[in-house]
Amino acid sequence: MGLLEMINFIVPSAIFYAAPLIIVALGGVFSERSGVVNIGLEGLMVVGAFTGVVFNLFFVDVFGDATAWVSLIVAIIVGMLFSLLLAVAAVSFRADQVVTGVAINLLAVAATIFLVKKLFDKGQTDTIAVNFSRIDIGWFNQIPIIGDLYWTSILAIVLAFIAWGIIYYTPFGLRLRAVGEHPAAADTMGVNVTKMRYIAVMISGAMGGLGGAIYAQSISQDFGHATITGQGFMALAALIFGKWHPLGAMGAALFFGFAQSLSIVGTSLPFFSEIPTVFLYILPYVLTILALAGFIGRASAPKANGVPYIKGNR
Amino acid sequence: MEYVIEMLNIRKEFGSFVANDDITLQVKKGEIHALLGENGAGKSTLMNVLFGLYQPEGGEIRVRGEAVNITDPNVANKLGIGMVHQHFMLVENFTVTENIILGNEMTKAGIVDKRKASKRVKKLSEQYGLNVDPNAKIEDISVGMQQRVEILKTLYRGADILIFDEPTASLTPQEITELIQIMQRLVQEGKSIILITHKLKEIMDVSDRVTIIRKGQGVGTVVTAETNPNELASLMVGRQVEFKTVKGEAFPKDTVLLIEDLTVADYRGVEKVKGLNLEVRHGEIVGIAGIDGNGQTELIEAITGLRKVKGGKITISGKDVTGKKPRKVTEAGVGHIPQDRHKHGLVLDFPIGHNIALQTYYQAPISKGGVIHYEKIAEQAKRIIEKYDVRTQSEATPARALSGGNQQKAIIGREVERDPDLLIAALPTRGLDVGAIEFIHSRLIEQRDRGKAVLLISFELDEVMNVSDRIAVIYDGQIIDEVLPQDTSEQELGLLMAGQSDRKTKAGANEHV
Amino acid sequence: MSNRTTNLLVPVLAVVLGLLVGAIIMWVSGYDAIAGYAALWDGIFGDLYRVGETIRQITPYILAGLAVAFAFRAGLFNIGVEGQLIVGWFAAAYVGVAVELPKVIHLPLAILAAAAAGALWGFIPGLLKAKFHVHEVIVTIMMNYIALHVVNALIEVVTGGSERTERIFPSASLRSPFLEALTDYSRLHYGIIVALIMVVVMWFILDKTTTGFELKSVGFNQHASQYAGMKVDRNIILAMVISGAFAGIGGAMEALGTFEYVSSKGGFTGIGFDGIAVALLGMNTPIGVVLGATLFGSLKYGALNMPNAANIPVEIVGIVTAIIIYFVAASYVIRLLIERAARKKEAK
Amino acid sequence: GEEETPEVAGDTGDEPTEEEVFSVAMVTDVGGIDDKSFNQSAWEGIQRFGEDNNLEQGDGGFDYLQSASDADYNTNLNNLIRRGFDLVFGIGFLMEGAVAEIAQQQPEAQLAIIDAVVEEPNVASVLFKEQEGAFLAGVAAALMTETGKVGFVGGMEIPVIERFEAGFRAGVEAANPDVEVDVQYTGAFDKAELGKTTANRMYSAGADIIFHAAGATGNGVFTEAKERKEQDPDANVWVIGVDADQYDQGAVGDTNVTLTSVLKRVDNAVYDISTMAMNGEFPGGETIVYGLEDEGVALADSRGAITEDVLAQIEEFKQQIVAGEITVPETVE
Ligand SMILES: Nc1ncnc2c1ncn2[C@@H]1O[C@H](COP(=O)(O)OP(=O)(O)OP(=O)(O)O)[C@@H](O)[C@H]1O
Ligand SMILES: Nc1ncnc2c1ncn2[C@@H]1O[C@H](COP(=O)(O)OP(=O)(O)OP(=O)(O)O)[C@@H](O)[C@H]1O
Ligand SMILES: [Mg+2]
Ligand SMILES: [Mg+2]
Repeated sequence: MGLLEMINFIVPSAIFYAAPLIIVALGGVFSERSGVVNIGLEGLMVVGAFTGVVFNLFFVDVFGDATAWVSLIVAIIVGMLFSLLLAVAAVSFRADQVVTGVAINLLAVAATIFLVKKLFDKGQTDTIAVNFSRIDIGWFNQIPIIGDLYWTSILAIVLAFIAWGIIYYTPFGLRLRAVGEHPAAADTMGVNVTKMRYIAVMISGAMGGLGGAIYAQSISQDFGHATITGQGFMALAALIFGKWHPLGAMGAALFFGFAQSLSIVGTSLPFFSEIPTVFLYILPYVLTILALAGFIGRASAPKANGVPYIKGNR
Repeated sequence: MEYVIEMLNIRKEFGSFVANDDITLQVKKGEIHALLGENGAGKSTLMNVLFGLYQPEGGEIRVRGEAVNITDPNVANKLGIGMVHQHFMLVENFTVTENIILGNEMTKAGIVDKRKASKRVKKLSEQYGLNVDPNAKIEDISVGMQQRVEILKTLYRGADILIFDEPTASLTPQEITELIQIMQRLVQEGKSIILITHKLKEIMDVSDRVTIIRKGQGVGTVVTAETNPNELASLMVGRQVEFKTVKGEAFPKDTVLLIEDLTVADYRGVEKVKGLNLEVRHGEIVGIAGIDGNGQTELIEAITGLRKVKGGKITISGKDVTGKKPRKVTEAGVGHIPQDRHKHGLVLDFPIGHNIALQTYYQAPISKGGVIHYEKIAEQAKRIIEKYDVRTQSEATPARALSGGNQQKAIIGREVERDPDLLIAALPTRGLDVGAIEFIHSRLIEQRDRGKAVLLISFELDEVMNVSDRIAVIYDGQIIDEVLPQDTSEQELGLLMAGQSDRKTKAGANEHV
Repeated sequence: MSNRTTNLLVPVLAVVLGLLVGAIIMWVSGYDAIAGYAALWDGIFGDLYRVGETIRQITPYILAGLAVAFAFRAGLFNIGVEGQLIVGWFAAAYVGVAVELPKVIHLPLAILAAAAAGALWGFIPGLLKAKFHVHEVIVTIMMNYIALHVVNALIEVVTGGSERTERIFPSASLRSPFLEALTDYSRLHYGIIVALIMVVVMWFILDKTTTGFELKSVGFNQHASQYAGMKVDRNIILAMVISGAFAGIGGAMEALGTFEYVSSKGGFTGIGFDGIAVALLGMNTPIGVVLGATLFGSLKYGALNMPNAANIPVEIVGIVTAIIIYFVAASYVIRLLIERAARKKEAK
Repeated sequence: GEEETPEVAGDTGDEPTEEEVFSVAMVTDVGGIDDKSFNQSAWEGIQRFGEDNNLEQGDGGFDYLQSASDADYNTNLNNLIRRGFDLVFGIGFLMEGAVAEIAQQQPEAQLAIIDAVVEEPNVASVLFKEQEGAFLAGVAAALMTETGKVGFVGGMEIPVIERFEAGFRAGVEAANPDVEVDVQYTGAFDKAELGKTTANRMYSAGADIIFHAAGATGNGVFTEAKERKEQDPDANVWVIGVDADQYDQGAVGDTNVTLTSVLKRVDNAVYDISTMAMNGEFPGGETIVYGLEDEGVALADSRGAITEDVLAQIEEFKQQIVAGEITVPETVE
């Protein structure tokens, strides 16, 4: 592979790999910016992937080619409802948010696989018939490098910029950040901390569901225990790596994607093909650590992140 | 009805503990009404009730004659009640404007209209002569400025009843005078003010009437013009008291602390201490007078090893401790009462007993061969709590649950009991009641009389004047002058602190060592 | 009602609630809940074999729980227990097969190797946190994947291309014919004793040593700790190292007890992640961890008997476990309920 | 044999199985009985055996247990033996240790293991010559490729998968030495995205047929091929499935990207062993290797994707292997 082909290959596949991570990480940004730690992203993704695939399988006759898109909407809704579990515990019940997140993850896997067994009576679903695939517009595909894109990738990037706009330029965003930094202050200013945190967590639910559904319908094309295996945690990493900033999270996810693709292209490079494959397997993770230690440095979380807000308590 | 605020027979409980017990407070329109009481008397609680942060268990609240039920700060805001909290309610990484408009933002096409907002903030701040920069980040502006932002927040919401909870506790003299002017202007504009402060002088200066509470109970209300500081003090504690720091002559001996043209940068890398020289001797209290932000913080942190030294030399009793780790410095015989008791002074989630052991936990008798003996910690804690009259249920109570005054007493006890050659006390009486202040001052003097050296950093002129034997004026990272309290007036000192020193030219050259 | 009784009641109620919800789900989806729980109970306590296996299952959970809890007490969130456990597993197994020595040397050596490997895996994030302020959560997540691939590669190297090492020499094994005979050929091994010793070790470090005092202090307030002359960086690294060592020993339990070998892993064992739940169930205290691990391990193991004896998918137990953890996390509500109930009583 | 129903130590009080019926059960690894792979295939074999001997699913008939983790194998094997099944299969090399251990503890029990060898008198070991099936796949690929470039996507680098690789390479070599084989392992069986990106790389680099032996990672290979097919219906991209017939996974509208699949007839093996055991000829202590010869491995119906003449040539190679004229290597040298 020549250099140009390599770039031509790496860039799109990096974006492709990153898309679900970006979206899920964005959800995390909202939740944690409001002060609710979200370890449950993995679980939310699982629920989204499950919903997407199952809905797709059952309603493909109804919606035809649009099925994949409709499934996304359904996954968003289900993800939101599921995230209510986290919201209620973390906001209303003053629960330890990390524990709750862990519980969410366990519950998501157990419940979805259980349902799959009920619905299909086997451990994984059939393969979906209608899925997302590359954009198919003549002129578009001619564009070098990015030509080889997916609507879902574009959606992810657009969402990142929208999230950025919302968080930094709207009243909602201002209040969101205030609630995550200094809830008492926001409270005395008449901002409803509870409401803000509920909304934020449910956004993360929606995004988690969306990301999971996109992953399942564009990559695995079925759902089982092997479908979502750690992507949610990679999204969590992306959100911290990106310093709780929407565009930062996007950048981090793209970085993962880049590293991942590089490790795959690697084999076709003279230098890489010499060294044992294990070094290629771990390349993405090592690169991430080096990047963090090297030039990214300290990431400072929202001050009130993980702290339940109790009126009149300092 | 002439009263804008009436709090009648208010009762507030925290679990079994009664913080407010049948307290009545009536505020007239256009007056400055002072609220006085010892630490933990229940002032903040009462105000938090008025502001809707706490719901009272009993009593009635009337605003402009109307009986009201203030369920949360929103309601208070709508009723025109604004509160300047003791611990500022500001989002550190927001701009002034963002903090002020938060909650009722003005928008253009769904986007926050920052330009318009900051214009309005600017206008408002000019109207009341607050001159704050609407676009500055909170973390970059001085405590005084932050407080003005708090005031602006209330004004922006059209409050005409303002509550100030210990507004002067963390201000420099200049800032205090300015604040007082601001309050007076506010009253002229027809606003009413409730002022919590421990400084009787301020009460005498600005307030029209004073309501005193003692241990959660209302003692009564007096007209300021018809009373005097001593009467107020006695009402506050419930017995005849005379708060006057008695202090004999000092007999300085050989040098303990010697600082030679020390240079220190702050966390941004900006030089804050610029070739500073200072000497503190056995048996004397040296007060560092200066306006906040002239390098005091960096100076202390450099001495105690909490911050890197860029240049110069620090020696303690002849031992070079420049750039040494905090523990080395401590063991060289330094005690440190830190400026920020919640950040450096205490592990708030630790029992107060552990906090008292924070400097000695690793030494015998508490620790032997890496094994720690908590019963020893408890013994020590009980002793110090007793001796320094720290008001707490037990040594096992989390530090967080103590009132600031008592938290401070615990820290003083911890540091003084180690009997260090040099005791550094940074703003040791911030936020404390007169009784506690007097107590702490006499501890410092006691140390001096026992031949120890004391370095006192304070923004409060009278504290510096009363307690120090020698005053070093710090300005722009240098000691620009040294004066003796007895032959200097507060005015002169104030001018020096502002950097207006006739002897300033000599400042660089005062190598008195 | 006294605080102690409440503290005891909360988890109990959480468990009851969890089982209740589980029953409802089974009932709704047409399973016989009674039979299901009978099978679960049977799967845990049914006979000596199962009791033995249950304890065997609890063992690694205790250590994973200790690892997470210990880091938490020092203010660190170690999601990397999974990876630390995997490298520990390999290290122990490798020492177990590489040499044959007298048991008194071989077994301790293998366990130490595991502890060292886990400690190393914890040291890296600790160092990065202390020196470069890199968030430990990301680094530990990355270290998990690295552990997985590196161990798989190492297995291939040391076995010359196989996916699984030989059985370890008996001299390195934690198995004991006595315990197996006692429990009707279960794989119960002496690991449980090792685990309980580690529980004591953690308790001792945290509550009896000067270091423990420092670790807790740093966990609460780094500024004050620095003011008090503690070496914050050193404590952070130390906390991660000790945490990793616990996790590594957890791996040794699998390598020297349950399996007696290590094989290439297609994915994570899950023990490390479950350790988070165990630790937090146990409120990050040593004793709490034992209880949390017991609950978690028993349910996990007993679950196997539900499809076996009652034809109910194991996932039901996963759901129940999740709900229990959820309610423990949200103990605040449960406390409220308890206190309400208590007041009502007093009123009467 | 059938007359001695196993006296299992600590037999739980399940009702004893009737003398004449022969009951059989299996333990799956974490994949489960529908992994579109050997677990599924094994379960099909057991079900067929059940039907042919009119057994019910459940005690005294046929049944399975799925494992949630590697630690569960022992327990599941034990549970089935306790329930009185006459023959219990452990499916997959991962169960080697567990089967060996249980076999020693329960000398009366009859066990069998797939894909591994356990030298115990009461265990029948079953191996497959994956390389022979893969060899034919290699032949098919070499003869069908238009670009002269084919790919192999592996999961983890473990012997079973390496046998597939070795066979595939050999097959290509034998059929057309000029055809280039692009081999890449993904290091995982559960990372579809890696499978997809790898396939993308290979197709982009000019390969037109990819053989995957990577479990769920292989889903990604299919996804990539299908996408390219959707984008342009006459794109020449093919996938060769593994273990079971993966034709259904390759469906794109009314076309299909599945060239064929390398079948591993675990079902046949399981059926065989069960029958032998039922007739009292349980091959305890023996290792039985299934290859092309005895339908243990085979190519799936290509449904017209492979041309007649190519099929003919494949058949020839098959005969040569069966006749022992060609011995397919198990490892890549
Ligand atoms: N949220 C709370 N929970 C429990 N006790 C509380 C709470 N808030 C206040 N208290 C207790 O009520 C008493 C009164 O506290 P308050 O803050 O009103 O005193 P204060 O007069 O403001 O003291 P200071 O002069 O130091 O500010 C104190 O003993 C304090 O410990
Ligand atoms: N959660 C809590 N539990 C117990 N007491 C509390 C709690 N929160 C606040 N307090 C007490 O409420 C009172 C008001 O808090 P605050 O921080 O104003 O104390 P303070 O005495 O004013 O200290 P300072 O003057 O240093 O600010 C203090 O006595 C504090 O100890
Ligand atoms: Mg107060
Ligand atoms: Mg106070």
